[in-house]
Amino acid sequence: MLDALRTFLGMGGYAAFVWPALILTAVVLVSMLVLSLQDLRRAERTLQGMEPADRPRRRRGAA
Amino acid sequence: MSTFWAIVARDVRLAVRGGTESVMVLVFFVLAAILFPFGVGPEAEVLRRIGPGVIWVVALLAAMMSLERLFSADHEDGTLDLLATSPAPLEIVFLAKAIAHWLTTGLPLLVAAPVLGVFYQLPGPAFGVLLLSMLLGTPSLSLIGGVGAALIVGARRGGVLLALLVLPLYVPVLIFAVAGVDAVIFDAPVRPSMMILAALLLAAIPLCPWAGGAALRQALQ
Amino acid sequence: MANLHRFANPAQFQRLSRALLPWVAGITAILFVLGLYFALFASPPDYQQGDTVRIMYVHVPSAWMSLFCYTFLAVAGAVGLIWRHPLAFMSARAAAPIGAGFTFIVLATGSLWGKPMWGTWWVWDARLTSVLILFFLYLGHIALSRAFDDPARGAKAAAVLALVGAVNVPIIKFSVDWWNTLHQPASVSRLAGPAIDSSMLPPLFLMAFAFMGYFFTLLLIRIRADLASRKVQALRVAALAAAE
Amino acid sequence: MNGFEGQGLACVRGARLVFKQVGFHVAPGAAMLVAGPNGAGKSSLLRLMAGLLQPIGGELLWNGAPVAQDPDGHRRRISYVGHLDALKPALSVAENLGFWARMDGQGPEVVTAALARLRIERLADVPARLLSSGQRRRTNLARATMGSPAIWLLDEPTVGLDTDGIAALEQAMAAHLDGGGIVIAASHVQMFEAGAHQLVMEALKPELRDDIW
Repeated sequence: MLDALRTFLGMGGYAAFVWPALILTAVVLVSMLVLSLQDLRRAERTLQGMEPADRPRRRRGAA
Repeated sequence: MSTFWAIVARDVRLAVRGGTESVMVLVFFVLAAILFPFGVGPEAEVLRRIGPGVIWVVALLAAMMSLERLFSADHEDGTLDLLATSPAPLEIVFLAKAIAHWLTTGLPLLVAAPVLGVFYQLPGPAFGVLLLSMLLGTPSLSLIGGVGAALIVGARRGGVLLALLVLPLYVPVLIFAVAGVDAVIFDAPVRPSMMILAALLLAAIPLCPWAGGAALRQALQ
Repeated sequence: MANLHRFANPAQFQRLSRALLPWVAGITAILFVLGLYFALFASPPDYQQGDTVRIMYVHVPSAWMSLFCYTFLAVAGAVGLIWRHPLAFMSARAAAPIGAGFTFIVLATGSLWGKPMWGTWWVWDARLTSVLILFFLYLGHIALSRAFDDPARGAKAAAVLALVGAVNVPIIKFSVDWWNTLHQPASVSRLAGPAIDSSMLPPLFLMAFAFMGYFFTLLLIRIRADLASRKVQALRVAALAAAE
Repeated sequence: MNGFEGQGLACVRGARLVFKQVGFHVAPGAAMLVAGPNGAGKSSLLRLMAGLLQPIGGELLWNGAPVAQDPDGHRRRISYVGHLDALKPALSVAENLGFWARMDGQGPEVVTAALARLRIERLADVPARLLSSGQRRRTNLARATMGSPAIWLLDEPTVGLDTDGIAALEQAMAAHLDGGGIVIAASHVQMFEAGAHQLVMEALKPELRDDIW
């Protein structure tokens, strides 16, 4: 089982290029996703804090 | 059409009376071009090999340098509002400003190009094609660059932004212009690249005013 | 002229996106799992390029996506300019960074693919060079849309730029191809993609659809975030006015 | 109805609703003062009338016909004076006005008449950079009176003018009205005699709309 894993990771000798390419793609995609989700959560939490607008004193202060 | 020539005449008069603008562009063009031999060495065959490319890249940067104020100056003193309410549509106003920019910036580059041709040891026939490529190419630089100038009206730090917007769009003009001059140096056919360069100009003449007019309309809001 | 009642209804979009998002995200996740399984385990290495072909399963779909995103940008910008539709502008502003991300992936994986094949990190191949210029078109679009104090003004200027860019992309591609054949050094063979035989198609298309799903998931998230932050601004302005 | 008319006009600038449901009608030979507090959208309304801004709602009519259908014709018909004076410092007053005259395809005689109308003939050869703000204002007003535009759109025309300047402006406006022209001015100064038509705009609560761009 171990050597099957090792051959797989070896990528026919090109491990030094295949894995960085895949990892880099994952890093770019995941970081864009995480950043966007953070923006969304921050904006919507601020929004909940402000709505309904007619009771401003309940506002927990803008971000 | 009197509007068109009125704008061109006024801009040229302003440039002449303002004086320094087109002279500075010309000085930058020559100065930047003569820096390269200090970098790559003075060997004739090296200079001849990179000559057309360097001359054209520097010409392109020089033409772009004076574009930032093309519409921003008029926007700031209220002239753009009046130009927008003048009888001629914004597209004609844009075309006139772009042609005026070419006359005051593009054309002077043609005067200096042969001097640089000498610095770069270009062979005899290359001078004619270099001038032809600049004659066909620099108007496109003014038209495409004019769209960039119209887009950055009212933007923060317009200068740097203009370069980022316009340089990628300059690539086709650069490729075909230099291809023509290289062709004559390496006895390859010159006609194809010059024809395409002319085609790019013919495409730019209607398309750039259309885009530039739309961009200026946004600036008036 | 768009008159008052024909406005886009952001609240309606909020409800729509809230319902749609989990489905789109779910489908994307499934596609990714399937795609990676096929790409890494179930398909054989290429007889010529060995396992480096697995880079292609990421490189080629992101190249398709970089072009798709720019087309999306141009269409959204055109719709925004013609019908003054705020959601069109917001989707363009949301799509630009995603497109830039994909274009960056194309360049990075392209160079990682080129190194084992040609021994250099960058090959001035016609396609890679065109993608490099496309990357700067994206940066120009993003920079222009953020260069104005008023986001609406930035979005409209960027929309015009996207249209100009869309007209120029084929011209740039054509001129770079011409330039490439002109300066074709004999040694570097064209970066021809490997002969795509049938076993490579499933992972390729699965990954392409996974990327497409990812694009729409992120688009919905970013538009909702944009809408929410603009609503916060609107409420702040209203609160200021009420306080006067 | 002939003359210049606006129905249910709404204007958005930078996603901010500036005004809505604004209507007016000015018959040929009549004048209208646009009044209202700061931020009520007086300047925006004038820019909208000049065709610099597109209304988000409602429409403008000239002699009953929608203006949007004939933008070139409308531009020929209006003459706009904004807050800025659009003078190139390097050019003299006569050269500045000469440029705008040529823009309408007219000759230098129109320039001399305009300078006389605003009583600034002596400034003709003075470079614009040497002018005071009042003189710049009068030069800009002189430009607006050139040619035969039917509608004058003047945004705060009296700002910076001395009494002689205001007298010259009133005389020019009176002549224009007698000739069947229309004058619409945004100002805090009661420029026209008491009976003149007035449009008072009220400042909308600043409202950032996220459904209009």
